[in-house]
Order: sequence, then structure tokens, then C-alpha cells
Amino acid sequence: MLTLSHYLMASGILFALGLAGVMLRRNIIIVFMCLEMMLSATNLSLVAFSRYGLVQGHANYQAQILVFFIITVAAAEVAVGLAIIVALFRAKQTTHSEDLNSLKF
Amino acid sequence: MAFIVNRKKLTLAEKLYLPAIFSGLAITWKHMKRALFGKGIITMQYPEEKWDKHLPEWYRGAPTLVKDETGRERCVACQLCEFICPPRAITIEPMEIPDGSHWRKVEKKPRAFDIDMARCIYCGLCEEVCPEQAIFLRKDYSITGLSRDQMVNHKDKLYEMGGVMNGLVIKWNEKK
Amino acid sequence: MDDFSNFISHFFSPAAWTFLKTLGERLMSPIGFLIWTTFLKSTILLGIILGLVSYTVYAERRVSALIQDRLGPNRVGWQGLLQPIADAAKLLLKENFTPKNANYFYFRLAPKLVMIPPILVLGVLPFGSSLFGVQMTIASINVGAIYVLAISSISVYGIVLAGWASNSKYPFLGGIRSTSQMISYELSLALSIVPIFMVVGSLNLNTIVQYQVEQGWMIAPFWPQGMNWHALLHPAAAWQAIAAGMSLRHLLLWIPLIISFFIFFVSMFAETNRLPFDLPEAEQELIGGYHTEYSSMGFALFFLGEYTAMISGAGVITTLFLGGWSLPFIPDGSHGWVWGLINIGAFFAKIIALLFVFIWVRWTLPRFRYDQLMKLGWYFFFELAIVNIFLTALILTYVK
Amino acid sequence: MQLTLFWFFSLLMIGFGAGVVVLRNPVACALSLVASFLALAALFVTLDAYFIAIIQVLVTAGAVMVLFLFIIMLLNLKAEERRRVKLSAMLGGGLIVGCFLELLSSTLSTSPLFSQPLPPLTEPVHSDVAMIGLTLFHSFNLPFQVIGVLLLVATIGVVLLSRQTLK
Repeated sequence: MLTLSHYLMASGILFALGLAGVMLRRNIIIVFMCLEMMLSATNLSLVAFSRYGLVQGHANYQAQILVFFIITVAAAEVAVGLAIIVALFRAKQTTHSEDLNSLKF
Repeated sequence: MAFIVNRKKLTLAEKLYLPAIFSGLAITWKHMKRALFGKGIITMQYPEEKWDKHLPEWYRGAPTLVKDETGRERCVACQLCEFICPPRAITIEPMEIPDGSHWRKVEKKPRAFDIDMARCIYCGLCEEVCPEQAIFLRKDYSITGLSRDQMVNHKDKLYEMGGVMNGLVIKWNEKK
Repeated sequence: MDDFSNFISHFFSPAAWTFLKTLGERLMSPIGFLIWTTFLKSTILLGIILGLVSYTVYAERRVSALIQDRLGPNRVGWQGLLQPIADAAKLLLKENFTPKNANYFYFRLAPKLVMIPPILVLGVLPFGSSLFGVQMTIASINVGAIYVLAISSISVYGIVLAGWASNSKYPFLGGIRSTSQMISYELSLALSIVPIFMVVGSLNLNTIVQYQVEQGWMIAPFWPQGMNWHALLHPAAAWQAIAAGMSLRHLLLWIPLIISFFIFFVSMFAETNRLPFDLPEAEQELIGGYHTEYSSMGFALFFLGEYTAMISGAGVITTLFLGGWSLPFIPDGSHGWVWGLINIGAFFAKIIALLFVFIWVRWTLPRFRYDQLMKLGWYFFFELAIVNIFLTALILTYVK
Repeated sequence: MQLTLFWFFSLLMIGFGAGVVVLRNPVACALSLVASFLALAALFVTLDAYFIAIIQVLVTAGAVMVLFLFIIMLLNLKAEERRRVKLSAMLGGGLIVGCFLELLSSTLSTSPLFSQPLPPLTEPVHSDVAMIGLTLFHSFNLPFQVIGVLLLVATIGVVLLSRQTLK
């Protein structure tokens, strides 16, 4: 039987993987990808809530709207973040977070 | 001195590309329509149709050796062609014509005369340089072989391909 | 019918007969019927498309030859019609070479990734009305149009991966070019068809085609419902139908629809890497771009993928703008299976006509320079598509 | 049927997600993330959220990850040499992740709401794209406009950031 907790657990594991990636990896781009993964994990739990918490027999579309917003904001965030990473790479020739230890260059 | 080419100011129609694109499409359409009815096609159906009749006067094909009308080998094995050949495709092994031979009036003839067609570049320098007019470039193409050995033309093959050339050595008269 | 089945049953043992009978019932139950018809439809469509792909390659060579006053392949079979088979045999028998420093796994994965997305796109295209009551769409889903966009946006990965995994300069440049080209043309591709969704009010490709059957094709919206085969017998009725179609709203909507057709068509060239925009594989600059290092079946898959993308792209254009399977005066498949077959034929005829245009354009236009391509995408088509959406909204709101 | 699909796609998603964390080569990480997102989109489909699934593929897999790949290739990142992962980071990370998962599972066991079976949907009047559109423009019009402004600002920011010389 497929229950809500199945989906929530899957989303939680994906989120935890993303979290682990953010903590363990040192390459900024990969850290950034792991952030994306965490955002998508929250999307999964939101969609699961929308499907299980029906409103008059229909899926709760407000949750899906929130997912829509999250995807949009994530896309904007990726564009800006990648631009920052490119600028960083131009200045320091590295994408390793350990090598970026000064606030000003 | 630097010469500055002023770029032409484009009109609106040229900037939009579209008229040019459509006129280009019209041109290709015209060509295709014509070709569809078999007109204006310049392809030659090779193995059935041959190019032989259209070969130009100056065409240079496979080099061959010739004999004169009496059956004498014209080549006197002077090895000028061997020396001048840029890709060193020609190998000549001379021999002396023995005393009492019918052709003893010249001293040497080739014992072996090999032209490696895998190396030949059809430059025609051998024909140009030959004092006896013994080597000629045939109007020949599609020179093929299945191995490197097959691509080497030996003396017999060269004479067979070249055949007989009548007349005197005319090279010195005409001063080309 | 019962007599017939009784008659047949004598040829089987009772156990086998009951098995056959339950099998038949299973197959005719709604879910079983859905499964086997879907399977059959997919198989047949895939077969047709793959055949069409190999003959598109042949057509490309013949048409290019004719345009250049040549003859093209005409030796294998009558007029060279067996050439695709000979080519396939040759490619299969060649050595499948992997360069030494290539990343083997990704190098082998890339051609498959190029091949899969265009085939997935075919899944939602309505390639016919209906045949014996079976709808001629493999999957009629309510987000069909965005599905097409989403799947075609994935197709870039194969190219990028091929460029990267080859570990070689030219393929790498091809892969990089492909990504940026894809990002810049995806936007105008997606935005240009928004006016259609606004006019039709649905993303389901079947609904879009049905709208075009009733209201006229998107690029020539001139006939409302009256344009059926009865009208053919009474020309006056047909004329009335056309005149009724020429309302102010129809005429005004024609402008944004033609613009969006134009943008979509051009963007499709960029999306399928066809000639005015074939920078990822530019032969003269990049020696073949992303598939430089491939040989044998890997190369063949790239080729097949490109042509399948062309065919599915042509299918999408047909479905969205050229009325899908519909022809004026021709009824749909519910009037008899002959009409159903004619509808399928009409769909593929339209695809073939579009493929011809693709080929014709390829052998006419020179390649765009890279900055020109970017400029065209970002400065021109993007803005035009957005303005087009506003124009459509204005017409839909104010002109009744 | 639905349970099988759920297990299949969630295992795919988590497997490829683990690939992002474990794999050394940035390109391999990015591709693994794409595969994970595709499986995630399939999970959305099992939840009858077709529009969200397609948007997920279109935006995240089709545009965002292509951008990632483009940047990885542009910067020509080699596979990172195996730097010794600091033991403290590993331990800390593992601890936090473990605590999070433990917290999640204990929360999920508290309420019977989380173990309800999939409720059946009534036959929808509009398609779910139409429903999302209606909800978006009726109840969330202002946030939608704000998102538009955000995208505009982001675009301007990116253009400024990618100038050659930062002033």
C-alpha cells in the first residue's frame, strides 16, 4: 500500500543526500548541484502533500503552485550563482571552496 | 598603406535576410526542377560512359615505352628519366647490347625497366627529358591494382601498353 | 459469429479452447485492449518512422544532387532505392573504433542518448484520426505540447556528452556550441507556440488538431465547421463556409499565428541542428563536430538520431500548424477505415513535404556565423515571440 | 502497480542522487543529477501531477542542468583529485544527516495521517494545467508578478556579473 510516508521518506533521503553533498564536497559547482537536489526533494514532498490532502476530491493545487514558484526561483538562483562562480573562477582560477579563503580579491 | 574598404550600408530588405533567402530558394528550386527532367545534369555515368573522347590534348596518363616501326626498343637506357623522376618511380637496369646483335648500332638497352604506378605523379618530366622519345604518357586513367606489386609496370607491360611509334625522333627538330 | 466460433472450436482440445477463449476475453477487456493496441501502434509507428528515416537520408542525397545539377546515388536498385540498405550494411560491418583517451562509458552512451528523445516525442503526436475506433495517438496526454518541448530539450545531452567524452578538440567545441545554441533557441521555440495554446485553450495535441479540423488550419484559418464532404457536392455551401470563416477575429488571429509559425519553424532548424544553424557539426569548421571521433554504428546512431529528430520536428510542426492529419473535405476515421487510412497518409504526406523543405533549405542557405546565430535568437526571435503573445492576448480579449 | 512504480523510480532517484555526492568527475555528477531529476519527474507522474512533472523536466533537466554542464565544460574542470575528505567534516555531516533522517522517521510514525493510503481523485472538470493556471492567476497573482520581477532582476544581475571587468 502506497502511503504518504513512502513519498516523504523518499524526499527526506534525497534531501539528506543533498545535505551530505553540501557538507562533504569541496567543488562549488557540485555543492551547488546538491543544493538543487535539496530543492527538488522539497518539491517531491510538496507534491505528495498536494496529492494526499485532497480538496473536494481534487489535488490541492496550492501546493503545486508553490512547487512552480520553487522551480522558478531555483532557475533564477542557478543563473545568478553560476555567473558568480564564473566570475570567481576568472579571479582565482579555482572552484574549490577551500581555496577561496579571503573575502576580497 | 592601409586601404579601408567602406562597408556598404544595408537597406532594410537586405537586413531582414528574407528576400535574399527566398530568392536563393527560388534559384535552387529552378535548378532542381531542371535536373529532375534530366536537363542540365553534368554527371557522367562512368563505367558506361567514358571520358575518352573528351580527353584534352595535354592530358597526362600512365607513362609507357615505345618501339619504332622496325621493332627496335627506342630506349637506350641513358637513365635520364630515372634521375629526373621527382617521386623516383622509375628504376632502370641497363644492359649492353651484345656484339653481333641486330641493334648493335646503339650501345645499351634496358634489361629491366620498372615504373611504380603507386608512386608516379604523372608530371610528364620523363617524357620531356627523354632524348630518344622512347617514353610517352598515354591518355590513360583508372590505373588500379590489388597490391603494391600489381601497381609496378615491368618492361614487357610497358612496351605492350606503348606499342609502336612511327617516325624519327622529332624532338630536336621542333625545339619545343 | 457463434456458429463460426463453434466451428472453430472443433479443431482444438477443450482445454486449449478455453485457454484461447479466456485469452480473447482478456485481450478484448478495456485494459487488455488498451495494452495490445498501444503496443501495436508503437511498433508500427516506429517501423514507419525508421523506414522514413533511412529514405530521408536517401532523399537528402538525391535532392542535394539535383539541386547541384548532379544525379546522386542511382546504382543500388532501381534509381538507387536500395542505397539505404547498402549504407546500413556497410556501417554495421565497419570497425567500431574507440579513441584511446576517450571516456569509454560516456562515449558509448552518447549516441543512444541522441537517438532516444526524438523517438519519445513521437509518443504524443496524433498521427491519424482513428482506425476501427482506436485513436491513432500512442499517448494522448493533457500536457502533450510541453511534453514535446521538454523531451526535445533533453536531446542536447547526447551531443554534449559525445563532445566531451571524445576527449578531442573539435567534438568538444561542437558540444559547447550545441549547449549554448540549444539554450538560446529553446526559449523562442517554447514562447512561439504560446499563442496556439491561447487560441485553442488546451495543451493536448489531440484537442489542438480537433480545433484545426473544425476551425481551419492554424496557418490558414478560413473554414469553420461547414467545410466537410457534403460541401464538396454543393460548391455554394463550401463558398459559404469559407466566407463564414472570414470573420474579423479569424483574420486578425492569422497575423500572430503566422508569426509564431515562422519563429517555430526557424527555431526547429536550430533545434534539429539543420543547416543554417548546424554549428555543432559544421563540417568545414569542426570536421563534423561532435561526431568526429565516431565510426560504425555509433556514427550511424548519430545520423539516425538527427533524421529522427527532423521527422519528429516536422511531425510537431504539422500537428501544431498544418492541421495534423486533417485535410479539407475529408472526414475522420469514424466514418470508415478508409478515411482513417487516408488521414494517416495525409499526416505522413505533410511530414514528407516538410522534410523536403528542410532538405531544400539545407542545400540553399549558407551557415550562419556563431554571433549572428546568438543575435538572431536572443535579440530578435525572443522579443518577437513575447510581443506575439501580447498581440494574441489583445486580439482574443477585444475582438469578438 | 503504483507501489512497484514508486519503488522503481524512487530507488533510481536516490541511486543517482547518491551518484552526485560520490562521483568524482563533475560531468558525471551533472549527468547523474539529470537522471535523478528524470526519475523525480516520474515520481510526480505517479502522484498525478503531470504539469509539475513536465515543468521539472523542461526547466530543471532541460535548461538548468544544461547550464551546469556548459559551465563545467567552459571552466574545463578536471576530475578532482581525491582530496582527503576531512574526518571531522565526514563525521559532522554524517551526524547531521543521521539526525535528520532519524527525526523524519520518528515524525512520520507519530500521526496516522502519514500512513493513509492514496485517496482516489474525482473525475476532474478541467485538466490539471488549467487548474494550476486558475489557482495561479486567481489566488496567487501578486506572488506571480513578484516572481516575474525577481527573474528580471536576476537577468540584470547575471549580465552585470558576466561583464569582463568587475568594477
